[in-house]
Amino acid sequence: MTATTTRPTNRIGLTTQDYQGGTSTLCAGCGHNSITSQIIAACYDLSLDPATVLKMSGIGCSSKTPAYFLGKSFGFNTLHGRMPSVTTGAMIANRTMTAIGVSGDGDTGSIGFGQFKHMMRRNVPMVYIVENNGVYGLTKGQHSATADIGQHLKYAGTNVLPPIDICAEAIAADCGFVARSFSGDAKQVRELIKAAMSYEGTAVIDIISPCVTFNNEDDSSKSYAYGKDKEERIQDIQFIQSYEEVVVDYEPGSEQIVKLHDGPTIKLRKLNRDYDATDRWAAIKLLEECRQSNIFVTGLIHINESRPTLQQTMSLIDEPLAYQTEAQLRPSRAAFAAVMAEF
Amino acid sequence: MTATTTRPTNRIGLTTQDYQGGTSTLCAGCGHNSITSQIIAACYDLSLDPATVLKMSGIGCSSKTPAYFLGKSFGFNTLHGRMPSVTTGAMIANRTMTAIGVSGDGDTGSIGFGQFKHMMRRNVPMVYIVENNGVYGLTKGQHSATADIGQHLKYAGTNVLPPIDICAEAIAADCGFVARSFSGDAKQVRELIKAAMSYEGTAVIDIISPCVTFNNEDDSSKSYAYGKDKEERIQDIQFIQSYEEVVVDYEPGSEQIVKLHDGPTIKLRKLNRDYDATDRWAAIKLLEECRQSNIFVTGLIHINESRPTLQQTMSLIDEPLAYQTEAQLRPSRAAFAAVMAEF
Amino acid sequence: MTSLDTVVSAPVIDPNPPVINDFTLVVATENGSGSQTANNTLIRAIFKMGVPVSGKNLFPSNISGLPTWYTIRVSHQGYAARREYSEILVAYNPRTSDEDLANLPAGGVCIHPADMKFTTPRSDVVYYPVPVKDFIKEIAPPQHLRDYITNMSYVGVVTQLFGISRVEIEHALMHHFNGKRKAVDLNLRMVDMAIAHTVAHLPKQDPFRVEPLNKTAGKILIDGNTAAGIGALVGGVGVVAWYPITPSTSLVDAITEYAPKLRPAVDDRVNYAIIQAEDELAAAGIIVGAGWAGTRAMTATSGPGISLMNEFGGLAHFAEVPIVIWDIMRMGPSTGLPTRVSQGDILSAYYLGHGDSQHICLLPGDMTECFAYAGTAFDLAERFQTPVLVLSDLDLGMNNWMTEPFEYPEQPLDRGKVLDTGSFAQFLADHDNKWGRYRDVDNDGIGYRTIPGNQNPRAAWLARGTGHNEQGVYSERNDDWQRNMDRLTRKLDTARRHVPAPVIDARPGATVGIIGYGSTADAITEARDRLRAQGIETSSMRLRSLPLNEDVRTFMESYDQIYVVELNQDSQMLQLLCAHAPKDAAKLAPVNLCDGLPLTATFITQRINAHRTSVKQ
Amino acid sequence: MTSLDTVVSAPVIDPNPPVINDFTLVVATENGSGSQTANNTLIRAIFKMGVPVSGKNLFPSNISGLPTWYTIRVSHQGYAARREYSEILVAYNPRTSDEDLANLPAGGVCIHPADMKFTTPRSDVVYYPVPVKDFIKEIAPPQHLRDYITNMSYVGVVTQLFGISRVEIEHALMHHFNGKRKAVDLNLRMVDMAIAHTVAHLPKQDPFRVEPLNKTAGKILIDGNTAAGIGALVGGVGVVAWYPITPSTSLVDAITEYAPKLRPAVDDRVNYAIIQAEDELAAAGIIVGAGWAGTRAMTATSGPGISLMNEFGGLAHFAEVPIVIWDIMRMGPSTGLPTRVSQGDILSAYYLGHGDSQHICLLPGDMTECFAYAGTAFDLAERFQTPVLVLSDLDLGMNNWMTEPFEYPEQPLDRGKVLDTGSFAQFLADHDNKWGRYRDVDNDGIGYRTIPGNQNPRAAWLARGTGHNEQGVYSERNDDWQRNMDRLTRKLDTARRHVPAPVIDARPGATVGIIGYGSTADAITEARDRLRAQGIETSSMRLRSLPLNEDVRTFMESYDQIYVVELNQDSQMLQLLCAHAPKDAAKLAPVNLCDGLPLTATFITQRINAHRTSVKQ
Ligand SMILES: Cc1ncc(C[n+]2csc(CCOP(=O)(O)OP(=O)(O)O)c2C)c(N)n1
Ligand SMILES: Cc1ncc(C[n+]2csc(CCOP(=O)(O)OP(=O)(O)O)c2C)c(N)n1
Ligand code: SF4
Ligand code: SF4
Ligand SMILES: [Mg+2]
Ligand SMILES: [Mg+2]
Repeated sequence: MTATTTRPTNRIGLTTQDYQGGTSTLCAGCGHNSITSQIIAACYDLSLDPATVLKMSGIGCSSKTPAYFLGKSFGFNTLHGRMPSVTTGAMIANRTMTAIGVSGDGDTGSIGFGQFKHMMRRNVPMVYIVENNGVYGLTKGQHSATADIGQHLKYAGTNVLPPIDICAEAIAADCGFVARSFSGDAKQVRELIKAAMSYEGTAVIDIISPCVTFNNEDDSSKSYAYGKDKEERIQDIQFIQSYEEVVVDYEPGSEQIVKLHDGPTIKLRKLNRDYDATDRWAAIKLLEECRQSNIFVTGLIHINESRPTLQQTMSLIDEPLAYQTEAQLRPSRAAFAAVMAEF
Repeated sequence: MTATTTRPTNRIGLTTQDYQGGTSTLCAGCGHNSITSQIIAACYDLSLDPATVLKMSGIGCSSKTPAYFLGKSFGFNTLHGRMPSVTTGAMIANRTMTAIGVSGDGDTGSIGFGQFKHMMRRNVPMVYIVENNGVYGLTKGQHSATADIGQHLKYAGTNVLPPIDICAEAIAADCGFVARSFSGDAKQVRELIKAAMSYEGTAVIDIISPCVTFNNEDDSSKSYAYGKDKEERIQDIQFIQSYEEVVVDYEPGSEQIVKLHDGPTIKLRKLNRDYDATDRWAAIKLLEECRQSNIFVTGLIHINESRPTLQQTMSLIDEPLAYQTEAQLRPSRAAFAAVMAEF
Repeated sequence: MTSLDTVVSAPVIDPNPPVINDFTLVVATENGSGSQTANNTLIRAIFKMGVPVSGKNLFPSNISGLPTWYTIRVSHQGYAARREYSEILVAYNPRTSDEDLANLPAGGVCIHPADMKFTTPRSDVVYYPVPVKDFIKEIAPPQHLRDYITNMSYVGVVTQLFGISRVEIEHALMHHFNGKRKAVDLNLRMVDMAIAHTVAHLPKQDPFRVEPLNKTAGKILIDGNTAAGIGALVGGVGVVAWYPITPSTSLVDAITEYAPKLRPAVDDRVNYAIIQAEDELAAAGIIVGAGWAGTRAMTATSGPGISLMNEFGGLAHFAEVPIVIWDIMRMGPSTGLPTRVSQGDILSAYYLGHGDSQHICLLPGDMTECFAYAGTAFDLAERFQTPVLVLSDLDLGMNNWMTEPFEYPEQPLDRGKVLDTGSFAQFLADHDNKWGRYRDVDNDGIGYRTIPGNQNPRAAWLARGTGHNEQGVYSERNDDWQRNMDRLTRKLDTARRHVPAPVIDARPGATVGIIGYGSTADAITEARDRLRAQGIETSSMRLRSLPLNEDVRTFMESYDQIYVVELNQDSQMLQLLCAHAPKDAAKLAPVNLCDGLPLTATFITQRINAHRTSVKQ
Repeated sequence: MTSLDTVVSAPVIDPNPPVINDFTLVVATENGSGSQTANNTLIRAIFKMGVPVSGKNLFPSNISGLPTWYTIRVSHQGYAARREYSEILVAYNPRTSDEDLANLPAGGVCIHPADMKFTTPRSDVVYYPVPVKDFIKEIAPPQHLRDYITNMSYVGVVTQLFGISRVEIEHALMHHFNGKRKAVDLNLRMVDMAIAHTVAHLPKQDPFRVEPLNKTAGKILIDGNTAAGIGALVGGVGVVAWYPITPSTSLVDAITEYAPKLRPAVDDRVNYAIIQAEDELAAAGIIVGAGWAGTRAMTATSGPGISLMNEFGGLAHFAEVPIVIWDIMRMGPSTGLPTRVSQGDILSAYYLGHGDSQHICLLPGDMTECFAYAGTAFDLAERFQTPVLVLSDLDLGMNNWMTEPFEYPEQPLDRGKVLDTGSFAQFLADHDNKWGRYRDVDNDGIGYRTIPGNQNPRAAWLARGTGHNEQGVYSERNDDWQRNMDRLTRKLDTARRHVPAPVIDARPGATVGIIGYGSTADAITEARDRLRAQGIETSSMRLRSLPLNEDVRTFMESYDQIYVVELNQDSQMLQLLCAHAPKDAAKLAPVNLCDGLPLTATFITQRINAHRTSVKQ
């Protein structure tokens, strides 16, 4: 009816539309919806082929979101707390895929805590986003393991237990890409996702993502008001793809450049702090400091590219195990006969 | 036949015999057996009434040991990795008991990791001993989550994953009593157990306890040779009971005194390091330093008495819930009628 | 709501004569829009008029914005089961209005916001448009109450159109808002505005009427989870450990809500513990620890949680630790439909754990049983030193049911064979100075139990899931193992005689039997009335527990054809009945549905009639 | 070993005439003392003499120092089942020597270290004392080999006394030590010293003899876990995720051991992954991920692991992901007896998960099936896009069995209905341009599956455990749910016709049927021979899979009385049979044992005879 307007396309000729999923059934205003948008934007920006992406999740409001992005990608909405193991299996079976997973603070910090830690220990290649609202959204407002001490909720009352710090736990587990962000900080979320998707091992992004229905009182550290008022970025982060022919100029001292394995670059412009994200010890200090003083820092907290990924430690072939043919999978008659002769 | 020799007795008139359990079925020379002896010795020294102690465990060679000490105490040899939750329930049901639990590195670091972390988060009052041999003993020699990178085992081959540090994880979880020891260091093990049993919340003791059958090669950080050669005590630790009428004299600067809630005292004589075990940040630093330089420090790594225990946060009555009578448990007719009238 | 339902073709309704106290009204809204207040107000007002009424909420598994249907069945006969169709539609959800309208029977009633558009309007339906927007403009409620107040408009229209008492509406609101007059008045303003509008502009064109009756006097309206929560408190619960999961969450919420009233704190300290665990494994572990240590310990969960509790279920069974697990069944397998009803966990619960284990299961079928079995479960768990599973479901647990008020229990708590320091000494004196945790002294399979804190130095034992002898000492001997297993079998047989017996309604001359359990009871009652009207007399047996007992065999012997009614795909109870009474197994025929909706009488009669026809051919 | 066994009273053995190739020898040692080498040497030597032999290891659940019994049954008839008693005892464990001696039948043989004291020596037994200490002093082996070499002394004595070939002993040692001459020689020195001693000082006083036969030619000795490990590699396994647990560990160990030989690395890279997970939940999750992504993925576990895999079992079932779970059954409930056999997980496995789910289960009964079903399980899992459980047990899995060597499979792998980028386009072309992950195009209940990496933009779908329609899209509609469940039921019915059929041995004139499965096969065969000798002809049906099919019903129709033989307390298979064939359910009688030991023929005949007597009365 109207004149056909040509939507902008990315390097592989896709429009943002090609990265959309189904309509969200989350509450209007839910932080998770913003993150969904940034996942879409990041994949578009990266010109990812949807056929190469796996969308993974556990169970929760947050874990529903893979239905709302990348409708042309395969995905698995698994069990509560079990996204790490399923993703581990999928990424062993087909190491050529890029996995992006969405979890919640309950999904990760409560029922899934063990799997979360062991996934990082194995360095399973995936982007692991925690949409952290300090509450169980889908079961209607219980405290989660990341709830502040003293957090008060309508039905669940006051939380008395200390919060788990997703980033500190990730660093303790030797995770090589640890970031924190705020769903209201669209640009940072997007750049972090792009960097994470270009990183080779497990990349954890803990994103404060307010639950407008159950935990958005101004005094909650997971509320919009808190995030907006209190966010302190460690750096301005910019992700630069390898094909971008820009000369990555930067000011030494005030900027840090991290080169990723296949060529892309993360450019970090330091803000208030003189912070080196490649220094694990600095990360530990920063997190402990912020814990003590209740500071909400965001940015790329730690990056380390030296750990081998799980597929590397397992010496897997480059091709997907899933695509091995019968000829490759079945032993030769000779080898079989040789084994039988052992008995 | 022989003249009756009178065995020495403790303050409540019991002999060490009264703290013994069944005969061990572990391998001769297993580190776990030494720890069993020190648990017996510690309970004897503390003059604990066996009727007030709960012995808890998961599954593994280590977890079998509660059958070998305190034969007059109640105990529960639970499921693999699930000692924390069962103990949580028992200690809620009867807060007057003192719980001592024995776990293995597999039991705690692999299958039980989530429960372990959440128990500490809740500050469930119990002594939680990890008999850490870097290997699955009972299933015959697989790598556990605390195995060194590069650890080589006869059947399981070479471990490629970074080890979990039980103490670092405990500190990350805000545990208020974190210690490390070596089963070959009998005195330290004993004093730490005594201190731990007198502590009000969760007390974690990570004890390197060599598995002579599957992981005692000299180059393993869990071997006797390694422990003997490499152990570096942070402090000399001495536990002093409240009834001991000694004036606890100490040299400030070189000694640190920690007063526990009900009166007993831990006296820590500093050795090479100027170390303050009450400083959480110092503990984090120490562990990270030792991790980086492969130093095997032992001693009381951290103590903090400010966190309320689970029963305190739950506002439980002082008496055991388990001993409430029908009159106390059943609502009054009036209260019941009032509730019914609401409908 | 969906095509399956429409296999029952909707009747054509005559505008005359009046249909009094016998119809169903469905309210279509979005969840999160606060319609619950409106619906509860309506149902309570009708109930207080003395008219039997029941409400069923069909809601989505998300937090807000998706379609929700609340069905109110008014029935002078007291039928509370779901029906396939509703005569009256409150079409307040534009996203489903077309489908909702299509599902109305001819002659049905459609109440809708005046600005709602229907794609294919029907001419055989009565419309009552409501100028909701105008009302809201006039009332101008605070923004955050807007949706709530909006919904009050249909309360007003329905009140006026069908003759619901305005006084009872006010009372219901007073009840709902705990007497907070300001809230009540704001809501009432909308109700009254809608009533006035109806009087002025919506002349009555349909036959449906509510008229005062005397059939609810003394009764209450309650949901099964609340009943169970109160029951647990009355039953002496000590420790509740749980992990949130629909539809069991409201059970624990009820305990949390009523504990301060029923078990008031003394000096701010309480003698119960409610602990949110990190997952269901931990929840199960906590109650195993607490049960072993001597409290009445329970959890509430649903399918996925049951799956995760297998290992602990087996441990509690084998170490003989009393625990109570409420499974508010929802539709599985897997995550399934979290907000839909099912009776699909019968086999999983009965056989919980690997190896050989069969558990005591209670099957509450009404509100009284939801309340009472909370205590019974503890009594049985402690008596038999074993897990007891209470298999309720989403329909019982989360919907409103009419019931006699609950009675204060006259029986003392049955704490089972527990020896404290004193009785332990006495026991030794009476038993040759011998005690062993697992000795079958009374030949009923049940040992004498001691709990931590017992001062007798011989009273202690080490609980374990590994093989053990009568003393509880580790043993790998095959005779110890077999003897222990035989004792556990004996214990189950003892339990068989102690668990709640089936409720049997044996009718003279009946050759057909109907077996059911749980939330299908009302549909079965209604179906039997209809079959009787058809000339088919039936006897019925409502199972109330597992293991099955001799009564069940006798019932099965007594009828030529037996229908087993259940809400699952695999006819799970039928399978258990076959194994229990092989001689009569061939008589059983399934009447089973697995679509997530509460059962209707029509489904039962259709299936039975179809089966009878097919057998005759 | 234990009193239960002694209900079968031991016969009195005559010293004459010779008993040739028909006796059992039990070696009593401590575990961790290296007796396995000695026992394997003996069994292999006998086997290579052409004499059918089988070995069963009864070992404790600890690492060293506890009693262990290894039984070697020599049987010219080829019977491989356990027997209640052994005629020959090698009493090398002082802690059990008294009890071991007491269990010998009169006329039995006791070989023991010369310095061993028996508390109540028996006069009706032949003793052969062995001066073990002297031998050791003379040989002076390195300390860490002391125990091993000590045990070789009984190998020598047994060799000489019963006429085992010294040459075959040497060959067996060569085999064991992979031809390492030094190790072989050290061991042989002890063997020869013991032989020489026997010749000189231990004159033969008993009737037992091994004589060469020709009944093992071409056969091999292997355990079921090794067979399964090799089978999995031959069957194209891609991902193995597991968590250590007895008795399944050796299955994964076998894969690890044989993978480099059967699937050699290329440039140090491999096309399979073996990953030790942090627990069974993770192991299950990993294979669900790997199966979904398109590999043949499996785990091996035992009871406690099965309990922990319930939730993932349900997810895989409902999201329709192919995975294979080996359950090497050990004695439960709970941690139970980790080193004792049972068939106690039939119900847990078949109904794995909450809600309605019934799974394909394979029941290997011999080594060939342990090998072959490893591949069959993958074929079925991929064909039916569902979990397949293989229920082996400790007896099959960890003991040595004689078998025909395995055959290289002639059938190609069945990867099921998988559409890759190319075939997906073709599928669309052939099917009106329509595809839905869960559409039942072929009316067999099985949809067409795509796996990640498929380039067609329409090929992707989101797997989930929640309700979904034919497109795989989330749906809460009751008709979508019921339709999906009906399709899953249809799929199970298709599977029923494809899973391995029961092996039926129908004998003319038989009125008695015997149903069994798994490791009890040998005991059943032997029992049937004995019953036949008694005049009772039986037909037998060995079940090899679930779900049960029409053949089973037919078999049940054909006999008046049917015994169901199984190693569990609750007659689990019998329960399933009742539900499967209600018409004939009443004919079934249990022959079930739950004591942790492999079944004996005597147990079966006694139970059947007792039942027949009781029925007659
Ligand atoms: C095994 C299991 N237990 C419990 C649940 C119920 N459940 C669904 S989502 C959820 C918590 C979700 O919280 P979170 O991960 O923080 O996600 P959010 O909804 O806040 O985004 C729970 C407990 C479940 N689905 N499965
Ligand atoms: C659910 C479950 N999985 C697996 C096992 C088998 N299992 C028994 S002990 C053990 C590991 C023990 O290792 P660790 O905790 O380090 O104790 P150790 O024997 O080394 O003292 C395993 C895997 C089990 N008992 N239960
Ligand atoms: S309940 Fe909270 S987390 Fe869930 S969708 Fe609504 S706002 Fe988001
Ligand atoms: S196997 Fe290792 S851990 Fe187990 S008892 Fe022996 S030495 Fe100890
Ligand atoms: Mg959350
Ligand atoms: Mg260990």
